[in-house]
Amino acid sequence: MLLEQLSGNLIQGVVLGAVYGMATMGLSLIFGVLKVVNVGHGAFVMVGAFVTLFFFSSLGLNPFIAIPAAFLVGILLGLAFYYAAIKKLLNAPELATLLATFSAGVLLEETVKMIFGSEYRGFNWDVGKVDLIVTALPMSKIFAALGSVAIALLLYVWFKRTRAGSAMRSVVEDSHGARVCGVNVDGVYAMSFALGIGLTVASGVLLTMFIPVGINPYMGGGYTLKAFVIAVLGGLSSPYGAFFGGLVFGLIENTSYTLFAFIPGVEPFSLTRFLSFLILLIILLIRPTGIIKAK
Amino acid sequence: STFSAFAAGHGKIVIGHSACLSGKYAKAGEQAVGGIEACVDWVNNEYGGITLGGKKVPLKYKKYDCESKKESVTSLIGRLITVDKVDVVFAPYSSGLTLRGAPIAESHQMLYMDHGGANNKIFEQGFRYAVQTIGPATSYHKGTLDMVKKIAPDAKKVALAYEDSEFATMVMEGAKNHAEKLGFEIVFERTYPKGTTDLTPLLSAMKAAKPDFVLGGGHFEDGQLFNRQMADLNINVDCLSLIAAATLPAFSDALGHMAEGVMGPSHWEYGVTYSKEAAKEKGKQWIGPSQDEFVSLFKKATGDQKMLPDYHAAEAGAQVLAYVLAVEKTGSTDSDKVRAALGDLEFMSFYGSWDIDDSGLQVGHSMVDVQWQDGKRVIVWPESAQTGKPCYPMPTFDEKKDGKKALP
Amino acid sequence: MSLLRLENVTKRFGGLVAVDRVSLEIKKGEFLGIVGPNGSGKTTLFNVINGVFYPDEGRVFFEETDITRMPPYKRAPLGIARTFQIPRPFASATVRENVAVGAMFGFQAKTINVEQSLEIADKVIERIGLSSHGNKSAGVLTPVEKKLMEIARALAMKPKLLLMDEAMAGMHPGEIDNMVKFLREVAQEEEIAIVAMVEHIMRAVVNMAEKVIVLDYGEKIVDAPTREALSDPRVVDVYLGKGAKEENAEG
Amino acid sequence: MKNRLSPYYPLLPVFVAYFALFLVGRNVEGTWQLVATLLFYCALGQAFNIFLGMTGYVDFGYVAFLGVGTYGMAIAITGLANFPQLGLGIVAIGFVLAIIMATLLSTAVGAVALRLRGAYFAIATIGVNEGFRFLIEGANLWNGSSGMIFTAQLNEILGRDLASRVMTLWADILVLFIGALAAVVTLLYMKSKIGYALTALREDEDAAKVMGINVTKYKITAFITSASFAGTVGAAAWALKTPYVFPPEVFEIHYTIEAIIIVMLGGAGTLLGPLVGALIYGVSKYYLSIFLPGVQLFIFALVIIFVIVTFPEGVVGVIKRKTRNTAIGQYII
Amino acid sequence: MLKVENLESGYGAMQVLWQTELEVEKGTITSLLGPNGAGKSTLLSTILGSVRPWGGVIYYENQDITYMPSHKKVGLGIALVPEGKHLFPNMTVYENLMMGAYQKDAYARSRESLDTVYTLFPRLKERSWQMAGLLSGGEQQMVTIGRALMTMPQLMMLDEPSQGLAPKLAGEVFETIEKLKYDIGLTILLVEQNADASLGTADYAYIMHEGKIKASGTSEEIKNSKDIREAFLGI
Ligand SMILES: Nc1ncnc2c1ncn2[C@@H]1O[C@H](COP(=O)(O)OP(=O)(O)OP(=O)(O)O)[C@@H](O)[C@H]1O
Ligand SMILES: Nc1ncnc2c1ncn2[C@@H]1O[C@H](COP(=O)(O)OP(=O)(O)OP(=O)(O)O)[C@@H](O)[C@H]1O
Ligand SMILES: [Mg+2]
Ligand SMILES: [Mg+2]
Repeated sequence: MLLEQLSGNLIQGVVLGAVYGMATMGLSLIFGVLKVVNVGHGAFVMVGAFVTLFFFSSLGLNPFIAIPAAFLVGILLGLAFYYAAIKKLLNAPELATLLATFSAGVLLEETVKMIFGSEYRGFNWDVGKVDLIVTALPMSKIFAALGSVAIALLLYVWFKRTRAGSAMRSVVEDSHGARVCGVNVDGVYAMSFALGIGLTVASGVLLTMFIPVGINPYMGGGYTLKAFVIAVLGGLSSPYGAFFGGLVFGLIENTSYTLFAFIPGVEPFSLTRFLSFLILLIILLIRPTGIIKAK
Repeated sequence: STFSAFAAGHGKIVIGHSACLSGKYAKAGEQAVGGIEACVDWVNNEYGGITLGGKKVPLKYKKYDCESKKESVTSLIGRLITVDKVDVVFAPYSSGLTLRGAPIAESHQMLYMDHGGANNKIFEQGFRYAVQTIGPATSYHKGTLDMVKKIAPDAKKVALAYEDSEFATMVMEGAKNHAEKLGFEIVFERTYPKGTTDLTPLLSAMKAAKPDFVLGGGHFEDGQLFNRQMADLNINVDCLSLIAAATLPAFSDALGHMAEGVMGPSHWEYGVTYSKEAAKEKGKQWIGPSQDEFVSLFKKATGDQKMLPDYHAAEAGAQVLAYVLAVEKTGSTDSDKVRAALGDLEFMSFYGSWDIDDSGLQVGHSMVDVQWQDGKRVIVWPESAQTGKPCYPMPTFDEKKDGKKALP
Repeated sequence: MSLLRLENVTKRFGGLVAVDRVSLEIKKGEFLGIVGPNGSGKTTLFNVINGVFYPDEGRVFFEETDITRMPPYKRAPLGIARTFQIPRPFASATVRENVAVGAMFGFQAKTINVEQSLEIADKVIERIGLSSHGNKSAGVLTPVEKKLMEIARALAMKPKLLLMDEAMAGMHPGEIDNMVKFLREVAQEEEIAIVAMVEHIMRAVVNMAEKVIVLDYGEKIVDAPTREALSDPRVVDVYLGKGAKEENAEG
Repeated sequence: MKNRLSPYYPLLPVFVAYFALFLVGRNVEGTWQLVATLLFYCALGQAFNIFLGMTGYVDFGYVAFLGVGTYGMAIAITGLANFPQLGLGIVAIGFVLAIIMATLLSTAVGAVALRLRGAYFAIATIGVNEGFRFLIEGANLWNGSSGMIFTAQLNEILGRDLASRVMTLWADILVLFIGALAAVVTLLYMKSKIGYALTALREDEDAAKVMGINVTKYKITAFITSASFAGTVGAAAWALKTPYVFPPEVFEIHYTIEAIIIVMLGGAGTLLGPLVGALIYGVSKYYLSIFLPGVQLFIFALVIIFVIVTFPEGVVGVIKRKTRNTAIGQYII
Repeated sequence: MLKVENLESGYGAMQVLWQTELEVEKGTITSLLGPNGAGKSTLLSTILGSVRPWGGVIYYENQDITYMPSHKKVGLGIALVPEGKHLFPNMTVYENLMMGAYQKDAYARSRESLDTVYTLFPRLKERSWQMAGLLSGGEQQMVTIGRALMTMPQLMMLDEPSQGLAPKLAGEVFETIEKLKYDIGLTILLVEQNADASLGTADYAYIMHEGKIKASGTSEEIKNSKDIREAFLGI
């Protein structure tokens, strides 16, 4: 009985973790290249959710088609925000960028509220489900997880194989060195920020495939906090680290519940959240570069 | 109260409201404002104003946006009372914000009417000017339990799974007491934190407890998630009742066939059969627009033809009517007098009956339970308010997917 | 009694041995020069002496107390002060405040108050010739002024041992001569031992140091009176280079 | 010869501002609750500035200290409600408890998190705030998520009239005193070794160590001082002004952000800055919610981005730079 | 080939360069000398554009390039071997070198460039799959120079290329610089602390102090002027 639950939760955790991982890559990418913590992360995820909703409910299109669209929306938002604020704040104390990204998040929330209202929406993309004996998984979740893995792989290949990817890597390694190689470092900053936001907004599509309900302008806050924990698990500045961090986080969230449920007089689910923040602190202290050794 | 627009000779009676138009309660706040505006409109244009000292006095509504933040609540209520000199203050949405404003209203001896704070404890604090329109949290799930008891005497095992928040745990407490009183066995009782995006572990554990029916929920987003993930995990029960979320139109929009047969307690629903005639039958005073009038006034007020009022709108609107009646009854806008009149007041409106106890707690209003049947909300409980029979047990998720509707 | 004594100090970074079994001794009021090619471990040695790094092996004694693993902030009140190779002013504070910080947390940390520190700062600033800049933010000083301010800040600490990491780099020969004279005076008055690490400026080494230690690949290869050390063939080989030999040795 | 009092001149504008606020609030009809809100922002800013402004460390979980302070007062009132004869003594005990709890939490957090720098510190402190809240809810500490509502107990302890005046007047005046005291402490710190040490470590922590500064000690000192002020602000402005506590409300991350905005608008590390920031923020927010209900957050977000990009030093930061070495300059630090 | 007139620049509020004037003739080695902090590195960075000029003009082959972004300047054939290496430590030697050929034109001819670099530094060919961060100091310096060569420069600016190297290695670096001039035909602007070695290889020399050019002339003139040596070089 217990084993069945545990293994069921484990499987769910992996699937969830893949999506969480993908949803954090943008945050890590931006921190890695620009050393900016995007406190408005969740709001960008929310934008992705609305893009999906719009595609599915208003246009009747498959959520997968929303991925490139959301990505594009993210790129545009990212570029606009980069040139309007971030570019001027790169050398300012981190306080300034923290506040600026937070405000950008609020701006998005309020804008979306004005356009779409504050209703809690959702949609139902029914593509069947698989029964795994210990648990059941809807195909939409599996697609979301596979989509996340695919995007993570794509990003990996892009980083390793393309010219722009190598330029970005070189800026992360040593921005001055990159400059003397003829890399347009300022351009790379803008591109990384835009790409990071693009990934984040696109991850909103995958998260919405995973959880197609509860879509509203203020849904992002929880994702921001989760993304911080995941990013730290993965080393904060490494997008692939973040991906694996997501997997680990999904597992922690879904398995510790089964164990906490044995303690009488407590709320086990809330304790799993406590645990994840405790782990965050411990990792920051013993190994701020993340538990997954980024290559 | 020393502050009174009417007493000050403005020739108007003013309702002051610190509304949650932005921030986390924006959704409920928007509804409440629409409901109030609809009823103010009715009072002024249909009812002809408030009869006071033989004259018809118009009603005015003055609102500020408190951003769902408590600091703003106090400063705005302070302003409403002392600068705008309103005659009554309507509290903001949520128990916390309602509590925040109460001491200010008390200190100015200003009538303080609560349309969005359901926590019973608000009325255990000894506030003299606080009066509740929304029903107390502990009564949310009474109806569902009564219904199951009545129509399915064999059902024994109930699972309770709520959001870990002040409001939902209070609902759970009420449900638990009532369930025990009715002799149900509670086989599962758990909470999940606010903002959860995956309920799988909790639902898996709940599934293992094999309940006959499930009561739960908390807010809008988690209710949708709850239902959705029960479907994903193929957890079939005879009855599922979720607070807050299940009664909203968005619920079925978001979930489609998965919402079939799901129930939810509501303070008010479109379709309730509260009418002038029913009031007469019960010997109760009636005031206000009919249900359909209310809906159209609401649409006019919000300027949105697609948006329907939900219970947040209805209870805020009913609160306007209660105030109007009480003022007319005492012939004064003095807070002490109106408060006393409200204590004696019993009436019926499109929202149902209204009656408070000495502490100000709403005891007269009973909730209704709605069920999604063939994509529509049907009021299935209490029997006196029914617009249709309940479907029990509801179809399994697989059956629903194949198009089976939750019809009785 | 020695003021500072290092016994077989080794410091590694990963596989790199930055300082390799170095022993040395400094007496009260003595002037010691440490020279060596880039990367030979001079700065690392300084960092070991004032506690930025703890050595992997060996011991450090100050006034015969073992301070090998004492945190840096406890060493300053014992009377150890330093300047940085790349100046590190507290940029937003004024020059006066920067120097006062030295006085406040240096050798007299226990007894001194803020006002007295500021008075000391004013004196030191005046003596070193920065009076006119006292109320400027340290961040806007020129490089040479920053170096002077660093020396002032270190002197305000009333140290017994002053570690100077290329403090005179970037100064004119004339300025260097003045600085050397100044340091000699102050050191004599206050009995400060100075370990000056001067790389390119032979002039200062020759005029100031009584003794020179030469490092190469972290190892001490020569430890001798200045003139003798600078004409040592090994030093010429690893450090001075052939062309420079004659002139440098003459000073 | 300089006046012995001249180092304290900068307090003058601070006190004048507080006094003016008080006068306006008591004399202009309908402004007291607004003033109360402004006082809350002032006190919050002054308290936060002691840490954020003086050390440059961004504590994103700062609201946790207001939260535990609120709990401190709540525990005192609910726990001692059976001894109403203690009267105001219970409120005093509440403050002591608030300070103790904030101090304990800040010591624990400081000991671990202050080893981190920059973004890592910011994220760690967010984690502390959220984690602590989930611990309260998950382990059902102090009633868990149901929180506590204790207006009735306060009424019982103080009597209805006094309790009502505490909730609507005295709590606000206490907040005023806390804010003013935080300003005094800020100035005392600035003028003492602590201030010099903090400036040094803010600019260059490693160099500061070598200068003999025990950076950990000074960081922790500033952190605990700032946290215990936050604790008292929570106790007065939240627990006494509105006697209830629900965990999600008192650990709401928005308050940290508001505190950061206030400090930053005014000028981090300046004495007058938090006050000026609080007034600008509070007043503009108030009028926006009156004249443009529903869009103020939108407008605010735009304004804040604009301000950060154009005046990163804050209002008082700019004034300070402009008036340095002038007669007014000695009042503004 | 390169001409700098009245150049001013700095960091934040701090001005470092004051009315700097400098000229580099095609096919020569020009040496820039001066004490630490004189502003030599700042001058090179300003020429490349990673530090923004505050005023003055920079001409490259008679074209005004003062405010051109640095990646375009690299495209024109200006290369910088920066002070402190600035390698990409977690990339292989090969990847580091290929980053030099980042720009399209250079990429198109990267094979040839790579051959040139490997002939010049056979050691790098042996180590091409090693992470650059794990190389010895001397090898790292070779990578930096090699990477600059991969950009296919006309003008190569080297900032203290012998820094951190043992004298023997430093000697090799100077030999390499001469090879670059004679074998490949590059024009070189060389910043060095090591005045003797630098003057030994250079055709012309400039002396910089506190952000200003204080003296200039052929290497011989500078070498033989005792005043200059005393006043600025401390040797
Ligand atoms: N923190 C560190 N981590 C790793 N390696 C280091 C560190 N600090 C110094 N090193 C290495 O230790 C060696 C000695 O460095 P050190 O700074 O002591 O040299 P130095 O003699 O002061 O040189 P310079 O004359 O250039 O200042 C160098 O190879 C350097 O790269
Ligand atoms: N990135 C920077 N930010 C601020 N100031 C800088 C920066 N780089 C250099 N400086 C300052 O500019 C001045 C000139 O430095 P620069 O590096 O150009 O000198 P240099 O002649 O190359 O010296 P060195 O021989 O030490 O390399 C110095 O005072 C230095 O402190
Ligand atoms: Mg060194
Ligand atoms: Mg340089």
